[in-house]
Amino acid sequence: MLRYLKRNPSLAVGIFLLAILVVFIAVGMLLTDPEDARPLSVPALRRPSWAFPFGTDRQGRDLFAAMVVGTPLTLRIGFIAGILGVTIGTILAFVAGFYRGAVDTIIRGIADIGLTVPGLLILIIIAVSVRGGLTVNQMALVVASLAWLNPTRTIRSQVLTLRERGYVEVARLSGMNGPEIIFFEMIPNLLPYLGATLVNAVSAAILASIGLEVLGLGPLEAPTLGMTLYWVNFNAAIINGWWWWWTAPIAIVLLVFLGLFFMTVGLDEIANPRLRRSV
Amino acid sequence: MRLLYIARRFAVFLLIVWLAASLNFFLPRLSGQDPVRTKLLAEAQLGGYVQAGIEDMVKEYNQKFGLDKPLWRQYLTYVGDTTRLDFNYSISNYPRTVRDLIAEALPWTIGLLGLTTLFSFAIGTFLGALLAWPGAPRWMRYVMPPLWALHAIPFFLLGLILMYLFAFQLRLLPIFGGYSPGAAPAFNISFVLDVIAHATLPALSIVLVATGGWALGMRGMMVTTMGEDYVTFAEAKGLKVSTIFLRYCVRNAILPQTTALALALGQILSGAVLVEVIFGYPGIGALLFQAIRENDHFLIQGIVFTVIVALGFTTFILDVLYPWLDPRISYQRS
Amino acid sequence: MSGAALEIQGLRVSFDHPLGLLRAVDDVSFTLRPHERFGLVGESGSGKSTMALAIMRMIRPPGHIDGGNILLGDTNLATLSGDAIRRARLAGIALVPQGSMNALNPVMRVGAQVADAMRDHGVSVSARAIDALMARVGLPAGTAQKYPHELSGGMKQRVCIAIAICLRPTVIIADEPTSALDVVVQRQVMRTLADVQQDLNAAILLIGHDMGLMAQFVNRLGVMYAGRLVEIAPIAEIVRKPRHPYTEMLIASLPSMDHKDALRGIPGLAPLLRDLPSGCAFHPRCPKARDRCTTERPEPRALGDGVLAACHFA
Amino acid sequence: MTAPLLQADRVGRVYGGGLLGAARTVALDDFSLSVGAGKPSVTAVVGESGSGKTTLARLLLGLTTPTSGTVRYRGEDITRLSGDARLAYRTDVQAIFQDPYGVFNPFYRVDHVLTTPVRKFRLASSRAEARALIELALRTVGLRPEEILGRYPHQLSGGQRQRTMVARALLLKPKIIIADEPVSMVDASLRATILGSLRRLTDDLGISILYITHDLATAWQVSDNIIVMYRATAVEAGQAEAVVKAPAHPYTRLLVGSIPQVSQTRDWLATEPDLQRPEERDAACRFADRCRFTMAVCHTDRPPLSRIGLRHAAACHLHGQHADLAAEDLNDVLA
Repeated sequence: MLRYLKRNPSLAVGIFLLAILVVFIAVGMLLTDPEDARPLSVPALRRPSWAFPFGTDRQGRDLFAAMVVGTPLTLRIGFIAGILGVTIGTILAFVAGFYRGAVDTIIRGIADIGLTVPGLLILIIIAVSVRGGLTVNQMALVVASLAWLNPTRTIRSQVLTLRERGYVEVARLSGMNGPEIIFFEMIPNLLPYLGATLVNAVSAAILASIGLEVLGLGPLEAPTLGMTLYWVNFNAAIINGWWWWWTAPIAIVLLVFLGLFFMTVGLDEIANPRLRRSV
Repeated sequence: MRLLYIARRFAVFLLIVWLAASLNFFLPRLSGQDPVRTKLLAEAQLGGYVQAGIEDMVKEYNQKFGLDKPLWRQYLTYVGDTTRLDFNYSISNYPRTVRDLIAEALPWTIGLLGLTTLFSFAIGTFLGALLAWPGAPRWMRYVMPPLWALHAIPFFLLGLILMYLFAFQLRLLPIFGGYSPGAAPAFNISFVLDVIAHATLPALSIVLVATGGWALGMRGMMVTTMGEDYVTFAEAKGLKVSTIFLRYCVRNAILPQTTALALALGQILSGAVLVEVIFGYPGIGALLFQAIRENDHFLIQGIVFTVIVALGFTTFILDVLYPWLDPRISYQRS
Repeated sequence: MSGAALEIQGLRVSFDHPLGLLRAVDDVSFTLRPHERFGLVGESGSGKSTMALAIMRMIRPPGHIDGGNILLGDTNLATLSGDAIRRARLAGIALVPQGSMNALNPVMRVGAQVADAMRDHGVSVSARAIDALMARVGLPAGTAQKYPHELSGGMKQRVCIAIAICLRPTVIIADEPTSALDVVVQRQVMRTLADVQQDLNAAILLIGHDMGLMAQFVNRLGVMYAGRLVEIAPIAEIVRKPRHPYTEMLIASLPSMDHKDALRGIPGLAPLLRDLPSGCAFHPRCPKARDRCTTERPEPRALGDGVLAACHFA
Repeated sequence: MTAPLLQADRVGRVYGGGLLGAARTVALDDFSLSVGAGKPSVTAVVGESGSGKTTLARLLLGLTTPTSGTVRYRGEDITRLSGDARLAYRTDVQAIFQDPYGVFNPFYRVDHVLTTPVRKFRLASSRAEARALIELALRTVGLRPEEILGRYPHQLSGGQRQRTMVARALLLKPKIIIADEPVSMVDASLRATILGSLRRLTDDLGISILYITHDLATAWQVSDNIIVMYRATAVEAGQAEAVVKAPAHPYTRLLVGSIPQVSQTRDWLATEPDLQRPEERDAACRFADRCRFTMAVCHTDRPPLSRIGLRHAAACHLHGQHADLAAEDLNDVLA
């Protein structure tokens, strides 16, 4: 495995960054009491110190505890929505790309139109309509409702190219039916591509969820990364000079996105070796 | 054949308009009752000097979307109003209508978004093309990695960082708003400069992120194009390096890049909304944020509809221009 | 310089490969006389297409030219550098691409693809001149305004010929110009190539694998095997009495239309450049092979009547 | 008499022309042929690209559906076969494809393409028996199993891959093999060996072969009958000797004359130029725009198939005096 990573630096960097995140959360779980992430549990607006490594915010939350509790929540939203999105996307992509016909035109039409519409606005309309704000799991489902659009479109184009390959027709002549051809002949060749699409979907889902939260449409009581940034903006932390309030969430969000980005680039290189030639 | 292609693309645009109106109508009603009604009734009990106007609105709203009316009639009325751009009054800014508010905010967003997208697309595509070219200057190698890394982070995040560095610490640029408070909006030099100063940080946070994305996309396309037979033959024809680079490689690699632009508009806009929110930039995004905070459903639906239609129209224009870029398109079924 | 249109002296081209250096063209020499049609025949992997690219100085890494001279008239292309090579291409020596390649820029009218070639060589050209050029290669009026996807395979190949002759080069290299074209279209394209050669008084280097086509088109033929020229002779000699066993078997394996004999292929596998057989590379598949062939590599020997063969027992 | 094993019954296929108005191309037009009837034989279907020969192969293999007419296996429409009948159809009708590089899934070793049919058609009860079957098939096509099995596709030469595909077809002991341009992407030296092994399948194992090719020379060398296709229709058919040595249809003559031969006489280039009269492109006879003998009747009605010899037919008004041959009876002129 290590030898493999050496040949693919981007993937290695990506995994390394996410590993840092996991270590941070694990260590954090041990060191701090998750209850401190709730408002009014610690003195407000303290600068980072030994007692409060990331400082405290205006509502009396220990930002270190908030990050340790909040980050897994944001990641959970991203992974649930991402995995749901790619699973639905893959199924639709294969149904459309392999079986073609009317269903293909419909699915392709919906995906193409869906992608020209800004996702955040649709999510806003949904979130605003739900009484009393969303819980973390509801947020994941809301984001997942649009997360399947991009995977459907990209995986479908891959299925179309694979479908014309000679070995698919040979498989048909060897007695394999549709689903068997998809699982045993097509998917194995698509794995690196599916991996890249999944990481992309997770990254897009996290971005969407943070977007909603910064607009104040997230789970108000949960200290997720997005909600923390909402309170930063709400309390104009930057103008008031409370720099520690926003540096922690931004550093973690950067870590998440950079990690996922390098993983996508790495997986893309496996799926499309020609890209590696000139980097 | 070309007219048929344009007609088909326009049909897709009309579909998007209908879709936008339908989403605005059905999504809020998914959770059983009509949030707009509850908001209006709550507003009516508040009282206050705008009392009379709110009651008219409630009466008119019930008349159009009352419980006695069947859903499909309400839907038809709603789509009728929406396509005539009549989004009713803004609940939180009564008596101003949603249409006026949007009309005021839209130019700001078009200015910010239009310029930054075109700029980052042009620079990104150019950088990406150069980077894939073996003859590219050495220093290019070192410009790209930071742009790539920047591409991974959301616009507004970079916005926050830039705001802290340049506005708060160095006080080089204004920290908030579209123009200095108190400045009278007029087309004179000082006001324009003031606007540019305020728009610099939001624009920078979009351009620095988007450029890397376009560069990455273009480089991939160039790598594929440079392997094509017609590039090898162009070389055998003894064409100048610049001719091969521009008229054979870039000219072909730009096609999928333009399609990517059409598809990315939605995502760019979503990001720009958040940039406007954190910079208080008086565009559609900030207006939307204020509408969400005030739970002003008419304003929210008005903005969502307008933006979707505007993007749908932009995509339509790009689709219509595409055959001019790629002569093969108008002949095949796209 | 004996007034040869093109003279190749000891050309060597190799490719860096993880398993070591692959010598795709190994010390090849031949002369192309003015107004002559010289054929280069060989199977895939014999190095014939690499030859074409090497002569045009278009070998890209991981490939590189290790040695030898490429004399076009009195200029040595092997030592030319920078813009000089570019200017020599098309003006001095032109390439007609493979029939199966989409060698034309899909988003540019074909007429413009002739004009830009001439313009980049400092020759201004009028639309009328381009139409005349198109007519000369048998293309109907108005073709210049068309895009490649609007033309048939045969027509696209004629456009490439028009491009190749637009600067009246002294040598035209045609690398499998009719691959993937139907046999009827193939003859039309080859006749066009012959006609334009007449007008230009140019020499043609035809690279391919179809012995029948070679027999009907070229004046002299070189046979390539595993990167080396194993036989060079006037075509009549080769058809009458092939000297090298490989040439003989190559001719025998071509299905003839006259007599229905048992189809005779060449046993064994084409050699892999990374582990070439010792001595003569053809010995594992050669019916006349003796132990001398496995150790001593035969150098080309003159056998009279302009015939050269690299075989101990030719 | 019993229904033929595999039959194309007035089959037609049209591409495009959908509601979005794409260009409408007729790939195959009202074509009938029975394969595997009577003595095992090799029938070549020769034509330029776009003549419909590959479309015919894909229709007979059930890989594309006809827009008109039906393809029948033992008299039954193949699109309605199910269960055992479908399995029987698949075992009886097998194929060899053109591109030796595309037919192997790069993810698996070469064995996968051989073990799959054995598993799916339950050809062996144990692994050992399966292995033996596979090794026998490989040896039949002149390959040494230890050189092939366990390797990945990219480790084999084009010729080895193509012969492995022939072995794959043999595993199912088919009655018909449809070979679509099996040797066009293989070197000349190996072409003869593979074609020879195809011929032996018919002579030794009694398998009828439909040999789809653009190369009339290999068609003549290998097959008993030849059908010449031109723009989606059959213009000439019959016993190989007759079609090549005494071509009746002007297009077949043009085809025979265009093949460059290794011979002393060098007349190939000298023959008169091929005519092109685009304005006559949609005449009733599809060859009218390139034919030297175009008559008025060629523009108005479509030339019927007429029987010129015992086993030789052509669709051309030049032979109008001969008795007409209904499209479905194409087989009467084939061995």
